[in-house]
Amino acid sequence: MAEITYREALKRALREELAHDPDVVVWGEDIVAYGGGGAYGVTAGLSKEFPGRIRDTPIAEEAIVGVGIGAAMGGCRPVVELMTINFALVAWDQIVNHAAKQHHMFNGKIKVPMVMRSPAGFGRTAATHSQNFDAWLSSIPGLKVVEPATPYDAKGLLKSAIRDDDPVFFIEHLQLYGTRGEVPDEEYFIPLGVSERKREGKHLTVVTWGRMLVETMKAAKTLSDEGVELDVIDLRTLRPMDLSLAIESVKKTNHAIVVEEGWRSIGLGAEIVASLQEQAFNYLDAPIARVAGLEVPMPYAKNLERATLPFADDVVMAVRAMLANKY
Amino acid sequence: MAEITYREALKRALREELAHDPDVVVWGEDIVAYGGGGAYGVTAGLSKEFPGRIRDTPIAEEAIVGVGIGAAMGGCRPVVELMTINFALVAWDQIVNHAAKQHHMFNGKIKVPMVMRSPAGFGRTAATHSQNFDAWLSSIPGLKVVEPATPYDAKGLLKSAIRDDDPVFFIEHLQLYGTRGEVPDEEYFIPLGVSERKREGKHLTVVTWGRMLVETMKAAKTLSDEGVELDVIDLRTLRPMDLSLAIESVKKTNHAIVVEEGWRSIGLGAEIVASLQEQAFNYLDAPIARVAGLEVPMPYAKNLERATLPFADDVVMAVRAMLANKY
Amino acid sequence: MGMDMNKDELIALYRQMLLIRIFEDKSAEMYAKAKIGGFLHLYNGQEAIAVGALSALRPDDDLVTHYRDHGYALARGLNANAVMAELFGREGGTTGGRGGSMHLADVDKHFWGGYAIVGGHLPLAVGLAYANVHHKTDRIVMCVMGDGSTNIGTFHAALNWAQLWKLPVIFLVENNMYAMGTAINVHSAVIEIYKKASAHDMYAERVDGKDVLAVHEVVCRLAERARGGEGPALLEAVTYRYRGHSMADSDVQRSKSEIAEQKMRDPIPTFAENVLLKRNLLTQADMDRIQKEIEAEVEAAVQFADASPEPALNTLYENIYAHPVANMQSGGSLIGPATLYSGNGKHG
Amino acid sequence: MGMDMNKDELIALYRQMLLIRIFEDKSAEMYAKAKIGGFLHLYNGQEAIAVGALSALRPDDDLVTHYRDHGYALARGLNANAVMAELFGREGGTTGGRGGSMHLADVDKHFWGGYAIVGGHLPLAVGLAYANVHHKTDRIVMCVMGDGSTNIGTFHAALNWAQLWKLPVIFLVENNMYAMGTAINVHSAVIEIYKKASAHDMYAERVDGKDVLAVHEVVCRLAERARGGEGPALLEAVTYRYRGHSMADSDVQRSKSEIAEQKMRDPIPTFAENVLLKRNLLTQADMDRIQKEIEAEVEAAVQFADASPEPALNTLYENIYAHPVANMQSGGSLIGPATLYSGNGKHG
Ligand SMILES: Cc1ncc(C[n+]2csc(CCOP(=O)(O)OP(=O)(O)O)c2C)c(N)n1
Ligand SMILES: Cc1ncc(C[n+]2csc(CCOP(=O)(O)OP(=O)(O)O)c2C)c(N)n1
Ligand SMILES: [Mg+2]
Ligand SMILES: [Mg+2]
Repeated sequence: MAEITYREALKRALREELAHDPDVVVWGEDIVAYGGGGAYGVTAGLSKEFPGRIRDTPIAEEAIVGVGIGAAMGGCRPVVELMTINFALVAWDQIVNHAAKQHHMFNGKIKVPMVMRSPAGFGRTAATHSQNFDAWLSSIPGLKVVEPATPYDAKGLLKSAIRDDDPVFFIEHLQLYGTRGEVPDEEYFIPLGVSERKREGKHLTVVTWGRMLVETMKAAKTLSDEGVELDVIDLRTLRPMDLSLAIESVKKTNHAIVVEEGWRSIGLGAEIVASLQEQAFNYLDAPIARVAGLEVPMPYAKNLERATLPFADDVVMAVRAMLANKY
Repeated sequence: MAEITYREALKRALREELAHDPDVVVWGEDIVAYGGGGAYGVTAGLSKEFPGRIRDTPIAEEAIVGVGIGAAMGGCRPVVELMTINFALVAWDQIVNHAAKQHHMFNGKIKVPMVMRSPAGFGRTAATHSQNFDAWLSSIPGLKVVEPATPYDAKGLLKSAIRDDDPVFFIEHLQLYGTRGEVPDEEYFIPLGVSERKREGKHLTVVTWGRMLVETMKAAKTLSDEGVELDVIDLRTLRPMDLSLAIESVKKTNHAIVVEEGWRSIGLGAEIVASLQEQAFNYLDAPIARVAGLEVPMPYAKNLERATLPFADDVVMAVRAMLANKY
Repeated sequence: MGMDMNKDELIALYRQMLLIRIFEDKSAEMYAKAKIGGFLHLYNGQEAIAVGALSALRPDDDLVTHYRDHGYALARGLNANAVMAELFGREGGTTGGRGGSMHLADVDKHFWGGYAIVGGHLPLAVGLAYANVHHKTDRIVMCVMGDGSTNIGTFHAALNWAQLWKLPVIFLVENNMYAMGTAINVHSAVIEIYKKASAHDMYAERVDGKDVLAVHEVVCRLAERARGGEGPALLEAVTYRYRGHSMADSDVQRSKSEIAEQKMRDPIPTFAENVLLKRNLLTQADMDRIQKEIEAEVEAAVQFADASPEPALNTLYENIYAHPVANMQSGGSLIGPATLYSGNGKHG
Repeated sequence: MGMDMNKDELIALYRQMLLIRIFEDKSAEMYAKAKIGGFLHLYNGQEAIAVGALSALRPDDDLVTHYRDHGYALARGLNANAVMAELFGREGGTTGGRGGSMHLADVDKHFWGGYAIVGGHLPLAVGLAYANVHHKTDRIVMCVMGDGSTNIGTFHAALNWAQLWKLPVIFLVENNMYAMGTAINVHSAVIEIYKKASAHDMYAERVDGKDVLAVHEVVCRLAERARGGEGPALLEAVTYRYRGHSMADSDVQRSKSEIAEQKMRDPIPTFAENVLLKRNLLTQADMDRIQKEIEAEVEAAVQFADASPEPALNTLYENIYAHPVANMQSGGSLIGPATLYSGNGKHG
């Protein structure tokens, strides 16, 4: 089994699905010509392998998503790329009022088997270009939302997302594209809606996803040296959200922290806290804590950006504080 | 003190502020000609009183909000009406990436003193026309969000919102326009960011806002007959959110329910639950519960619409269940 | 086609226009009786456009419209019973009562729905056209909207894309000179809507939307163009609506004299007189009989709708996703609120 | 103006263009040294547009641009020190390091900022123009964007509104024939961008964006029009950028020969030869001296930027709102997370 990047894992998923189903088409800004294929290189080279099926589009996200919806209604399986998730806001009406509503509003007669792929996250690109929106997307009835943290999950989940008959928003992360992990050569799928325990431990449960899994795993190593063993649950799919492992874990550890990159208030973390206290109230020895991004329009300056975002050390500090009974 | 409608209270606030400050302008779709002024009549007649300052716009919410932002940057105080909150999605990028970011991203040099008014809620208008979005709006750094439940609060808060130097999203509710309440003739303001206890009780705390306050007050009456006294906290402003009264109340009642109309998952309720368990963990005798809307694209059929939405009876049932220790 | 339509075809146009008119009047009545809720946008006065346009298309050409969609539904051959039942919000409706007046649809008849977000359906129509090309069919797409929908971003974004990819779409703008209560010169810098196509190098025409044969004829030509791979077109049909924007509209903004003047040249009697009677295709007696038949059909639709049951409450969670999602009650969590409290899930 | 500019004014144009060119080359160098992060969109090749356009405006006319904004900042007279410090993300930057390269601004100089969401700033420019009219000033607004920004919804929504309300805005499209790596014929059905104004009945022109005097001259005319109440205009300036879209762009998509050909007619030496040298306004020695002076100015800017401190961490929560919000730490709740755990607020 070879170690490949998250970026390469995504490309392999696209390649396999393009080969598998002639109705799969891939559209987006600068995914063909620019730099050989994509602002972040995910589609590099694919346009040569699948002529006509990978296409550059105008910069008009409302149309990229909307034309994708129409093509999906008409029997294609479009995978549309939004260059970064920030630009999804331009298409917000299409995502919320069209993609997600069609199937129910038309009583099951219209299907929208479309995937919207887009990187979230940061990289010194300031306030309008450093956002997440995982919480908003994950609260939309009719939409599914996926955010893989590893190359293995990225490939298996993207393949499932493309075969899914519902609209799926597939969140990638700018800082994960270059990360490496083992990915088998054989075809495999990871079902949507199933969380995974990424580390076994008995002292404290961390529920997380995306880039923050990587930071949490780093924190877990540091803490392990101090004798603290984290039980780490990676949600992987954000809607529908599978909290079964998390609840089971909290019943074992009696302590939980949710770790997310996005703004703290009304984030996914809030939902997870609310659900866990509903489901495991009598097992909790401490209030569930949240490690999250500060609620600031992201500044460009390096030190301010760093201060705004959560990293492994923030997880470590929060775990220490909780176990030291500082609340 | 006269009893007037919520609609009339809003209009009086607009009239007073238009008279007070020549930089206040009011723009929106169909707020001048249609039906004498506005799809829901809030601006009726104002265009005659303030010629040229109330204007009908094209149907292009991205421009309504965006042109409003520019005018606010240039020293006007635009109050823009989005005919319903559902159409705010078309302007989502302008709200999130422009209105809310300007002040911080340009280091305090640009101000956006604009109010976006819009009704949320339902009325047999099906999936794309029956939404709330209070949770999303309230998670945006740089934006303020207000949602009054009574005519008195509506007038006092709208006046404060118009004088505020930040962008304010002012959520009204379709089902509240016709409700009546006492409003003094003298000028008054209600500060943003201050919650209010709308009913004193000792058995259980309900945290709510907007239409659900009205339903909660009905429920409180029913429950009072059964000997259960609700302590009802009306948030009024959703960002910044003042949870001080709610926390104080929970410490007294040891039981709390959050009541909201919108979708349950990742709603404002989730944040309130998460914050309350953080702040009052040791005072809670039961998990905090949520009464919320079902996560379904709103159906048109009367019975399905009714089933999707929370009303007073849902609050009554939830309170009874919690106090009967059914969890 | 057009002038070479035969007698039956011409009478069919008349029947359809009359069906729409009578259906709409009945809908207004049912709204007043609170049998219909929410918004109800009626098509009175604009009948010649839907009927003329759809008679020029193949039944398997795809149709997407805005919320003022009753005329298109009926002209596309949807059963009046199902349409009325949808307005009533009943199980027997075109979408089982989920969508209501603004979201009529029948995918089997290639009517992909009415849409209620102004401009929101235009990109969808472009995508459907792409799917037709992708699947190597020669089906084209017709996308209908109002004059007020031509100022919003999706209008131009969709037109640019359709022209760029040379997709077979006809964008049909029903210019009734008002967007709700806002007159066209107050909402659009250009009031001859067809000129907006020039920003995209798109072929465009303007037609008298009160003349059913003129609409039929131009749509025949544009359909042939699109089907032949020559790309999209914009068609502006100039018209007028007789009633307010929706049943909620007091219609104080349009002058009584303007409305009266517009009603002078009503598309239905005009067609009857200038074509059917003049060419002796029908007699006045025939027309009276047709009127009666249609009234009966519409009355039957009301009976059907009223007898149709409300959707079953336990179907509420159906079709949110294409396949059942394990344990998902509230949609957000695999552990539903119902595990906390029995009840309908609104509390927990 | 234009041809009747005096010697000093003409030399100023040259100086500004050269300052931009040298500043951009230095920025590229600093990016390579990781002194600058994120995206860096350079203006090399397009200098004649910013310089020609701003020289035709009054210093109190309002300016709004897209993210490719260094040229406009310098041409508007922002201090090179502050601009470079902003690229470095330092306290001494134009916005204290908050905005970076894409969001330069100086409100005192009526430069309302660079904007990084394609098309997002167009409605803002229209609103600023409204404010000018509302306050009875005769200031006009210039709104700058690229060719790729003319397909998104806000472009047309903004143009329609500006024309409808006859607001004093000049929409200046820098057509460098590419949107990132996508050639204009791949992203737009119409490649002569100025023609898009016709959908809004807006006055439009096209100009050679490599000819600083031609740009100056046409902007003089359009500004006079707008200031005189004749409404907005669209100006397309045809140009070419020498470097990749941003420093992250490998630029494999444009052919070497195309780039080389475009560089043959460089706006800066062309202006120097055809105007300054030909009219004997400068000698080659003068030009060498100017070059040295500017190099020193840019070098000083780097020194300034490097010496400028990082923004203080405790200013992070400043200016989220116009006035302090009581106890608001995380922004969402009056009861901040810091009450739970001391620390920087990311956990709690
Ligand atoms: C994005 C959006 N904004 C506003 C509305 C409210 N609205 C519904 S119909 C309408 C007027 C549309 O007029 P036009 O396009 O001319 O169509 P007509 O009703 O005249 O057929 C408006 C403003 C909406 N549905 N969607
Ligand atoms: C809404 C949106 N979509 C996509 C992007 C990413 N993006 C930034 S610049 C750009 C190309 C713009 O090209 P053009 O308008 O021609 O300007 P140029 O860079 O050539 O000056 C793209 C796609 C963005 N910033 N905003
Ligand atoms: Mg109209
Ligand atoms: Mg360009």
